[in-house]
Amino acid sequence: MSDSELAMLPVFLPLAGAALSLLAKALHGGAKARALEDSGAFIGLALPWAALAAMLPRVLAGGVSFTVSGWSGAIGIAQRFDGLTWLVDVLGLTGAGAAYLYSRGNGPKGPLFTTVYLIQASALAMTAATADLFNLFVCLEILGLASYVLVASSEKPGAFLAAFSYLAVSSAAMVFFLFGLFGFYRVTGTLSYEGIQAALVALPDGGGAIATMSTACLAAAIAIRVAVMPVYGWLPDAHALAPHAVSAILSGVLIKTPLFALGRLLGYLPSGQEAMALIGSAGVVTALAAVVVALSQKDAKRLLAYHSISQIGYVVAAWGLGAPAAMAAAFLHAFYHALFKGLLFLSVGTITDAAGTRNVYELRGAAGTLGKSGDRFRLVGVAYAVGALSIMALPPLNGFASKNAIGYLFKGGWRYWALFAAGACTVASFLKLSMIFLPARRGAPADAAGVAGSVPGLRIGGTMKASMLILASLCVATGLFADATTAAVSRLLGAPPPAGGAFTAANLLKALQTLALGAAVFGLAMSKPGKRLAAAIRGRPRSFAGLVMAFLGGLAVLAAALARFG
Amino acid sequence: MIEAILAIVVAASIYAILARDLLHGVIALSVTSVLSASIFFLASAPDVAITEAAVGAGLSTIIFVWAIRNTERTDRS
Amino acid sequence: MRRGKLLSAATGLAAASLALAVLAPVVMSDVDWPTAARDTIAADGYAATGATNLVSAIYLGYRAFDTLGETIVLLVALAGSVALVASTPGRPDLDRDGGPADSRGPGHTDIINVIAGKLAPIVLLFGTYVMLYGHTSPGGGFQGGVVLASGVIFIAIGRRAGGIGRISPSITAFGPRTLSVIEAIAFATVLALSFPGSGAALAGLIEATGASAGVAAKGVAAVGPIIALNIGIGLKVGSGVALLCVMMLGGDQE
Amino acid sequence: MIRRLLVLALFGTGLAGLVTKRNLIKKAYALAIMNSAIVILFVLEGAAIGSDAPLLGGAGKLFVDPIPQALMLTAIVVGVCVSALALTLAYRLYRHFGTLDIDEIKRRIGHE
Repeated sequence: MSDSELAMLPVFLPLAGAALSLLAKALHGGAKARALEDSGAFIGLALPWAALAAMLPRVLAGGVSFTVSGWSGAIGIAQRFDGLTWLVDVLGLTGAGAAYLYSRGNGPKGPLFTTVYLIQASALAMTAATADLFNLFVCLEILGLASYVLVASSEKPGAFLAAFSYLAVSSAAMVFFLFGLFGFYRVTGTLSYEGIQAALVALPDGGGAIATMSTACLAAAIAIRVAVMPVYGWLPDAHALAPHAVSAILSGVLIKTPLFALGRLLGYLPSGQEAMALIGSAGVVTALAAVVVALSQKDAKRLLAYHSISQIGYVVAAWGLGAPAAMAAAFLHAFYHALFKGLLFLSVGTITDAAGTRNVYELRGAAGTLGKSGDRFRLVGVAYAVGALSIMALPPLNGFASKNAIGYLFKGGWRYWALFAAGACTVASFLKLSMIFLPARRGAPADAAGVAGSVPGLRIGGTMKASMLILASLCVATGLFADATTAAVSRLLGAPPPAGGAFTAANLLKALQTLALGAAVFGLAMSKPGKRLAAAIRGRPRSFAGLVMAFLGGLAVLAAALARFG
Repeated sequence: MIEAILAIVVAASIYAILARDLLHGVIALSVTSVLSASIFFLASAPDVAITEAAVGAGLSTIIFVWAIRNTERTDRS
Repeated sequence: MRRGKLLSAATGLAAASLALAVLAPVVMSDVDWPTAARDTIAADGYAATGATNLVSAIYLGYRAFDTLGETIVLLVALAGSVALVASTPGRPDLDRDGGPADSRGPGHTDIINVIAGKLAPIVLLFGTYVMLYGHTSPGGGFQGGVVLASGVIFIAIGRRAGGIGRISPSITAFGPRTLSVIEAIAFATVLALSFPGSGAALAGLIEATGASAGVAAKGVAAVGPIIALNIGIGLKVGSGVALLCVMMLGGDQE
Repeated sequence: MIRRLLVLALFGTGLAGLVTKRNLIKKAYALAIMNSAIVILFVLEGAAIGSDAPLLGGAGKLFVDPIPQALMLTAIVVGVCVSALALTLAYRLYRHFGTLDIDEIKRRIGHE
């Protein structure tokens, strides 16, 4: 098998799995259908690992560039399989595999879900490798449509609206994407990143206003998928109301792959650096603003969803610097976030299902609830603890390493302090969420909500525990061996090996400071005025028109800023 | 010629957005699809024309009509 | 009320002007449209793909990977829509009070249904033609598939008029179940044909069998993958769209 | 020139409709209109460099650019997929809430 065929396997294997699963759907049940669906899932989610392993030596040797099926480069679809592609594929497969395992226990089930899920896994690999503008459009549309269907599969009315809003705003954005594509095609006559770059360099004005505005259109349209401020508004509902396994993959993987695809694209465009820097600054603001909103939430999963926005803000902030070392830090945090946020969504989702309520202020005695639902060793509770400690960036877990690596990039600037404050608020927010493990209040109405006796029939099965166990051990392992992981990622991205280790005295001291400040913020948030403020933040008006206007405003600001630079 | 058809397309689209009766809106939309198809034909794009006719005027009209039949016909907002 | 209207109009105007401010430089510029890609395809497209329809040469040759993606988008959207509608709690039996054919009262219905039933084979034949000849004339798998789907719908409508007896039984076998099996197999075919190298392998195969049969199959061999893709896409799209429409007409209970 | 302005007007109509109309089906109309604007733009601009449809056969033909046409085939299909999914979602929302008004639905979800 040639390099280019091997490089396409992470895309085609999940599709082959999806085809099997589709056949299983056509058979309408039965043992044969079940076997087909299972083998489809195995082919789609397990076999790509073998392809990635086989690609590793080629990636380390500098990666491969090719056009699909070897068509001429001018018109064919260019692909690039390098260290970044490889890493993003690893991120996608880890998140997708673990979440799928969980779905076998706690839904959604059925061959249609498996089909769409595998298609999404395939589209993630496509997005990671593409180096062609129109192909990127197709990838994003597949990712989008699969997400709308998966979000809606929870059958909650709110999820339908969330899926509709997400669909409408991102489809509108994709039309802008096509306008951007139109701009580049008309100036350069090609769609491959390299071709566009070469043609723009040859032009006297580097493409002029068309290139600038087109860059803005492309970047803004992809930024919606990443949910960076100000275009984050669709995310909380979609991620909070989706089935837990889908929330895990949406938050863990789906908001990151487009970001790295955007990074690859902007690397080829004349005003790409400026666009990345601007989006990176927006990321810092996102990290801080979203965590404040998260702190005010009462719905456990919505709280986690806002944390996803906040954490992607960290990733975007580092990504915006553009240098390989910054990209390595961004990827590390993206990867670790996929692990611990996946873990959090799955564990908190399990607990809220078992308890029958999602209200953080009411749910108490979570450990007892877990015991009643068949989790004798409170594995789900342990999993939650690992996830929460990771996102709070406490040693020796992985979040500690990646947040410090990002903080190191911004040493001394306003961004450093903004991210530090965001870290403290994260601690506060998870202290608040952890209150669900407090013993049940005596005689409180929470008892009636199911904590004491009437547990709705959720059985915590083996696959659910296994998926959480995998994610939790990965969190611990990547945390303990943080320096080795960082070195490996840096090597794959062509970054110089980082100077110091993760576990320095300064970093440990910083973690203590964050913890202390976070506890103080937690105290404030749980006070009477704090709760009133939280209710005010929760109840702020949000409308669909606002969503679109935020996108247009962001687009206009980006365009204006780029025009000033250019 | 193309300009004139395009102008009708724009007018029909505005009507589709503004019409209180959603069914009238769908009819206006399928008119825009047929007219777009003729624009594509005039612009030497027969493939796009056929697709637009089959998909825009055919398939999507069916789906829109189905949706309106199963919800409500008037835009009350 | 009035103020709400005014506010809404202002929002719409603001949205449109923000967008147009960004898009105007892109759309209104007078840069000449590039010709290099067109010239390349006009010169090499036929030799490389065997298709005289250059749009097909791109759509199913040079950029067939995009077309695979498009097929997937369609698969997800249609399957997702069908699942969403089918899982509606307390859905009324649309077979009785829905469906376009029943809306004009009993008298008309019968005639329209019968005509639809009789037309079905012709529509299916036309769809097949559009599907098969995409490499030389406008059209192709996708457009043919949509026409095929309407043929299947005509059958469904015709069947309503009086059951299986009125059209050939072999065609009326297109129930939702058969359609899903066709859809799955066609999708697998499109997938297999899209994998890098499989097109060349197929062309080689056609050439080899042609040579062993003593026929010079050079032209057929080159265009073979495109025709095969057109058939696969046509069946995939046709069955997928037909499934959605059959379901919308309320025929998913069988 | 006039064509381009008309395309922009078409796009603006769709976008304004998407923002201002609260009816879910109207929003689907708006998305369809926006999509058709970009399709028309690509095809018309790509036709500027030739006069013949990109079908080989016969000599001395000056073809239009076939690439935008191939791309737009995909864009049209994606557009109808988006419409289909949007409408089924609207249908499910209507079945549950009895209205197609997005603000009203949002308000009711907030109360649940």
